[in-house]
Amino acid sequence: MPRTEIDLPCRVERLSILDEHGELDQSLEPDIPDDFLLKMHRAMLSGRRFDERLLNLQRQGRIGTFAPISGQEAAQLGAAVHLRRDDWMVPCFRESLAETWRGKDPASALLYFAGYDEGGRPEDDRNDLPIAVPVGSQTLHAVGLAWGMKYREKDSVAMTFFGDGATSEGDFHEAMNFAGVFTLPVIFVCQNNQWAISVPRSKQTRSKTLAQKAIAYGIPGIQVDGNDILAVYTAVGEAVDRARKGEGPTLIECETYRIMMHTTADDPKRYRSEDEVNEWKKKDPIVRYQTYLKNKGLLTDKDIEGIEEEIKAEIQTAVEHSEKMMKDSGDPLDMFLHTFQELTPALEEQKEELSRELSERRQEADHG
Amino acid sequence: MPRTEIDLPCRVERLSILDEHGELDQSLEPDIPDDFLLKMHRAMLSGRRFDERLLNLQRQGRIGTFAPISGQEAAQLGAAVHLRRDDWMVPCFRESLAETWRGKDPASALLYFAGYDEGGRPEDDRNDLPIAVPVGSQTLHAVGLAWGMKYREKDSVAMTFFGDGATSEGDFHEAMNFAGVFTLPVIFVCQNNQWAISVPRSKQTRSKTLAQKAIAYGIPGIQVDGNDILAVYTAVGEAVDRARKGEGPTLIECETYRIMMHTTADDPKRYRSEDEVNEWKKKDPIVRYQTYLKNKGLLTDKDIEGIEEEIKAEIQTAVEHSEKMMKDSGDPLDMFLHTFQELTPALEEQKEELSRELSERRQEADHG
Amino acid sequence: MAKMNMVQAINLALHQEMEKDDRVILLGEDVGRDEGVFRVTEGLVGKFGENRVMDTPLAESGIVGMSIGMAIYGLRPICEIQFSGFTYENFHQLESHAARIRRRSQGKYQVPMVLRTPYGGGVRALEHHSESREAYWAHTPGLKMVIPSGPRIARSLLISAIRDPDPVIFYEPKAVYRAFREEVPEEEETFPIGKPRVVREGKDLTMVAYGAMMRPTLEAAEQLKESDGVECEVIDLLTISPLDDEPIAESVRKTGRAVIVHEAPRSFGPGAEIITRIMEKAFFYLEAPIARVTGFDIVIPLFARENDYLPDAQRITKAARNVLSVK
Amino acid sequence: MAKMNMVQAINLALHQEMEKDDRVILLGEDVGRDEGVFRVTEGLVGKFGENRVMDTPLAESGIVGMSIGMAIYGLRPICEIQFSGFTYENFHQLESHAARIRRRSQGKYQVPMVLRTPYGGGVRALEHHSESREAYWAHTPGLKMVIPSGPRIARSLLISAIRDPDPVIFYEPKAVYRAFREEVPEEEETFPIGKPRVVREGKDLTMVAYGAMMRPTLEAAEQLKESDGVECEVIDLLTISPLDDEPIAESVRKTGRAVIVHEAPRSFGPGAEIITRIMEKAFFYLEAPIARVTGFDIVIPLFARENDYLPDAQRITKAARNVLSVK
Ligand SMILES: Cc1ncc(C[n+]2csc(CCOP(=O)(O)OP(=O)(O)O)c2C)c(N)n1
Ligand SMILES: Cc1ncc(C[n+]2csc(CCOP(=O)(O)OP(=O)(O)O)c2C)c(N)n1
Ligand SMILES: [Mg+2]
Ligand SMILES: [Mg+2]
Repeated sequence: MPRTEIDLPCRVERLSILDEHGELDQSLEPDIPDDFLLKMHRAMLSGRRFDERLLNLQRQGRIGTFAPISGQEAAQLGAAVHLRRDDWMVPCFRESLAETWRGKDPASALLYFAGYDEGGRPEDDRNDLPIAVPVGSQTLHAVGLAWGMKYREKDSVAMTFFGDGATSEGDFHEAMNFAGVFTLPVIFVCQNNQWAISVPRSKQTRSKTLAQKAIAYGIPGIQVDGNDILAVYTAVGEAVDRARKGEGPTLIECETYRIMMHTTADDPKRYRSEDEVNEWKKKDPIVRYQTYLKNKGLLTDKDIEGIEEEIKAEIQTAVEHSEKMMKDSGDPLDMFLHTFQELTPALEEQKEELSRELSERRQEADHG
Repeated sequence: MPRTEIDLPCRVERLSILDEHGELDQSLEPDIPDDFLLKMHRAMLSGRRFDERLLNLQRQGRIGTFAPISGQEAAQLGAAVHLRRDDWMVPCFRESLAETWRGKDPASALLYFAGYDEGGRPEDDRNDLPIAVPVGSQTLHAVGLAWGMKYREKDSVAMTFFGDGATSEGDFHEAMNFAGVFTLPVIFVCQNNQWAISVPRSKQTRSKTLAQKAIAYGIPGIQVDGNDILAVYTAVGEAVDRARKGEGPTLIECETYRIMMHTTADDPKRYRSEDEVNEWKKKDPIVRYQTYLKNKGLLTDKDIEGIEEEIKAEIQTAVEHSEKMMKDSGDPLDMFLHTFQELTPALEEQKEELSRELSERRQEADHG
Repeated sequence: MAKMNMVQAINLALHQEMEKDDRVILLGEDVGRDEGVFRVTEGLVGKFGENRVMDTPLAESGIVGMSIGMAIYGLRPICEIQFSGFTYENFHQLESHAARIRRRSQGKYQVPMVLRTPYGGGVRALEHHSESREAYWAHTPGLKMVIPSGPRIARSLLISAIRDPDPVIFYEPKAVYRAFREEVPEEEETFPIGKPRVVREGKDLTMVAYGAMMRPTLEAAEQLKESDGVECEVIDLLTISPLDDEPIAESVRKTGRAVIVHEAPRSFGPGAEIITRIMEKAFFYLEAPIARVTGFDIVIPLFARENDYLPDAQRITKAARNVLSVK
Repeated sequence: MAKMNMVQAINLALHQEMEKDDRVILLGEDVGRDEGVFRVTEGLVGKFGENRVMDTPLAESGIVGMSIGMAIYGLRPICEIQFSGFTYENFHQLESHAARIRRRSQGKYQVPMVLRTPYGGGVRALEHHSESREAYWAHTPGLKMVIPSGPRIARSLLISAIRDPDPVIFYEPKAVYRAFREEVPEEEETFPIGKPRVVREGKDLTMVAYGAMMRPTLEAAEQLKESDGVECEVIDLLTISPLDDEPIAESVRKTGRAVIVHEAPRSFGPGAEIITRIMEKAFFYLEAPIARVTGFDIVIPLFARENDYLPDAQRITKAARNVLSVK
């Protein structure tokens, strides 16, 4: 058979259950308890509002820059909800909603955005890794964690989040390949929000989808409507089940959209049109989910108002709490903590040096 | 269409024209002039013999370590023969045959293996890059060269060689992706010789083929019988034609086998069976090609004897020439050449320092 | 002459070199349509098109490895790595290839590329956006490491870097980007790679600094003059490597005392080499140990604390007084 | 006690720690079936299985990034990078993560991993197989940089490195691997990370070296004793970073003179930091400038010339005589 097609498992599907008009494909509707459906709704809404509040705190100069998640609520929450306590979440830097869902204290997140290293500490009762800024690099840590789970014969999983741009980094390639070779329980959740700062998805790679990159590693890949939380929930759920059963990693491409700026330092008007943004706003993940919940008779506009009020109050409390935390933390000398488990001789000297200087400055301040 | 298969161009073919018994698929036989067929035969044979001579020079301690190509003659020659003078070849470290074909002086290659930097200089009338040792890293240089060709509106191509192991490196991923995104004339020739030192292809990646990795980048990929020079010639020829027409890159996986050790520092018996090696020896690329040429009435055993004699003499001349070159080169102070175009003040001082020391040593040697 | 900040001055150099020489190509993340996250490449894609100002996929090794190939082909690529904290993704391409191709090819090929990247603290940024690790490149044979301190010299040095036949790592002090303006002449100016310059003359103490540390250093010099009547000689290193130690040694032979300032971590940092060179070339003139005013041997903290980490005029002044107090 | 070369001694440490602690996992290229290209992992996959001795795909960033995840999970990964010349592929994983996870997580997580890799010249190898760039890691806050000089200390230091709660870069001098044998006791020995040791006492001159440079340095010390009656104090650094300068300063306070030896390139190399620390802590005891005997500021040449590049006893002796000649 001299010139023959090699038969490859290269079927890549796209999954969509709840379309942008809130139309449901009943045959595919996942079986989720009502209270959990509502819990997810509340979380999505709260993620959106937290973004809005962060933005105005930043504009007031009360915090530094941050990466908004608005528009990506379904794509990250629909994945994160599958994680158990013994699972590990390995985020990049645009998962504040998923992190809060996992138990991250919003006040602590605010502390971090305000420039306090203390805010970077993951909560004690969760396994999650802190924010990873170098794009793509964290995916390999998920692989190492997953290797540990397999070695210890646990049925837990490592779920890592990354963007469309991250798929261009060598580390993403090495992580996918290692996860495949060692058949590890890693869930690769790609938040394809169409943009890597100013670089559109089409310029990031020539491939039609990001999901098909799974074929290069001989592992399953699927594309889902990332603004459809039911689709994300279903696809990630299947991947997590396979992983727990020892069947290895999956790549899930969630097609979604970053509604706001990349970070507060960015001005999206420079590179994308209002029309494009408006087209995507019509596909808003929260609106369509609310329609779904209303159609199911689980939610009314009145309920929503109530929830909005509660969320507002919660955020206000978090902001106030974070400001208290800022007062209590921030001792400059604490910068010497945590470089190594113990201070080295040189660090002892340097800490002493800074402490002397600070007290001198304090004295000068007093006597001047 | 809620759960639908995405239609992807993911057809990956395998091409084989001249099988291991020398059986030809006439329908696919490439149209190659007789004298060129013979020229290729001579080159393959000469590559094999050069390896054997290098090995015994190394065993005698007359040169250092090197990476044998035996078994991969068809896989690298069938690709390299498509290159024009204005094209660029970007090798890794196992392309001595392709390099010689491109005009590299075997004596200069010997000089390099003997530890003289002078031997690393590519011939003046060829564009090829020197050997690149860091696995996979050179593929990106081919991308940059190809970008230059496109920018200068040339119809030349950059052909880069790498192994099966190299496909695991992040740089390979980034090179394939860049070549795809910018539609560059890069020919990615993978010498899948089944082993990365002691790591078998099966442990390198979970994917069934290496060719299918092209799908991740939306570019064509094909697998060929790498011990069948007619198949390699045909597949690479098609890729080169597409590249010259501005249709972008191609990945060609040549399935071949490293018959000898990884380098002379390696002992393959530690990790692979004699049986496996013998199975592959039956698929020898030279033997089957000789059968083909004999069947075409282009070659007789007598011719082969003659060619073997000539090659022997040529190699002998190269060895002798290289020994002369070693005498003429190797001035220690030349180590300071070529770090920068000009010597820096510090390097001036250091060169002076070494030169003083060397002359002192010479004097001591004389007076002692 | 127009008054420009460093962003504008670098931008001017890019415009002028690209007009002069069609071998000059820009590439990097967000350098085109977005005109760079700091707007350093403003107006360039509009003027020269996507073929000369290239938005690349998100992959630093790819950007640098591709630039190496372009440079070998005969072009003059200028790649931007968005922050110096992400140049480690392409470390191997610089160390194993950019720095070695000339030597490996025995002079047949060269890699005349420039890697531009913002470095240093002081802009309230996220983790990995405030590093100062120039010593990595300075210790790498085959690379040149350049750091300008102000708009005008940035423009001249960048032009020289673009025309340099060897790879140049060009660290841009992001804290200086918009900090102040200088007269920058329209007509071309260059400044030789590999030469420091004396920016203030004095007989009592030698201060060596570069990049964003020049301003606090000059402030300290001024303060010492005013309050202590001490005359500091201040040297702006400009090229970290190859290091030209002669002007430094010459100054110390005169002053007998020195303070070295950098925001990079102290241990195994640039200051150690400068001090060692002084010791090698002016040992017998030294009247006191040379002081280092530097970042600490820790990762620079997030911005709530970064000002306690970064050297400032007060810290430099104190160090200078200590050095001067040695009798 | 058995006489062992460094390969055997390191192998012994690996066997013993893996037996003691099932958190210890080996991974890297060719460390399993092939038992390492230098046979350092001999017998391990046979004894502990592929689950604890892992042949990985060919990807250094993958190996290190995965090790980081394993370490965070609570394991004690020991990854091998086949040659230190290929650790630049994983530079970002070390700088941006291994060195920072403890700090980023504010002490919640730690990265107790060891990166083993052969470094240095002298074995007639190919390009990229003879580098000595320990300064890169020494300048990186959050990493520990260790280099043993002989079989017995290699074994003790490796055990300490494996048990260290922080990431340790463990450079193995490949020129020493099979160069000589020492008595290595079967029963466990450790040696504290962060402590140099005085291997020869003397009052006239302090010599500081480490790794493969210890033998020529000791040779030189011996020669200086025999031919010049000079008594050199020789310090084996062992841990490059965090650098404990006290024993060095103490020695120089006694001798007033010092020579630093390393095969790494000179400029911005480890010697500069050592010299600077001496200047900071023993300036007033110095009777002569401190000398550096080092590799040159170029890529180490291929093996026909490498012996002219690498410091040897003769070069060290000459430098010492120069330092001693200063009256
Ligand atoms: C290695 C690295 N290179 C560059 C950057 C600067 N940077 C931060 S986010 C970003 C774009 C990321 O795009 P994507 O992966 O799609 O994630 P998104 O921001 O869209 O969520 C870039 C270039 C970085 N943080 N890390
Ligand atoms: C970045 C890097 N890592 C490790 C090595 C050591 N090394 C040299 S060749 C090789 C195996 C290469 O395998 P493959 O890519 O299949 O090429 P082959 O040797 O089989 O031709 C390894 C691990 C290297 N040269 N570069
Ligand atoms: Mg994105
Ligand atoms: Mg191979």
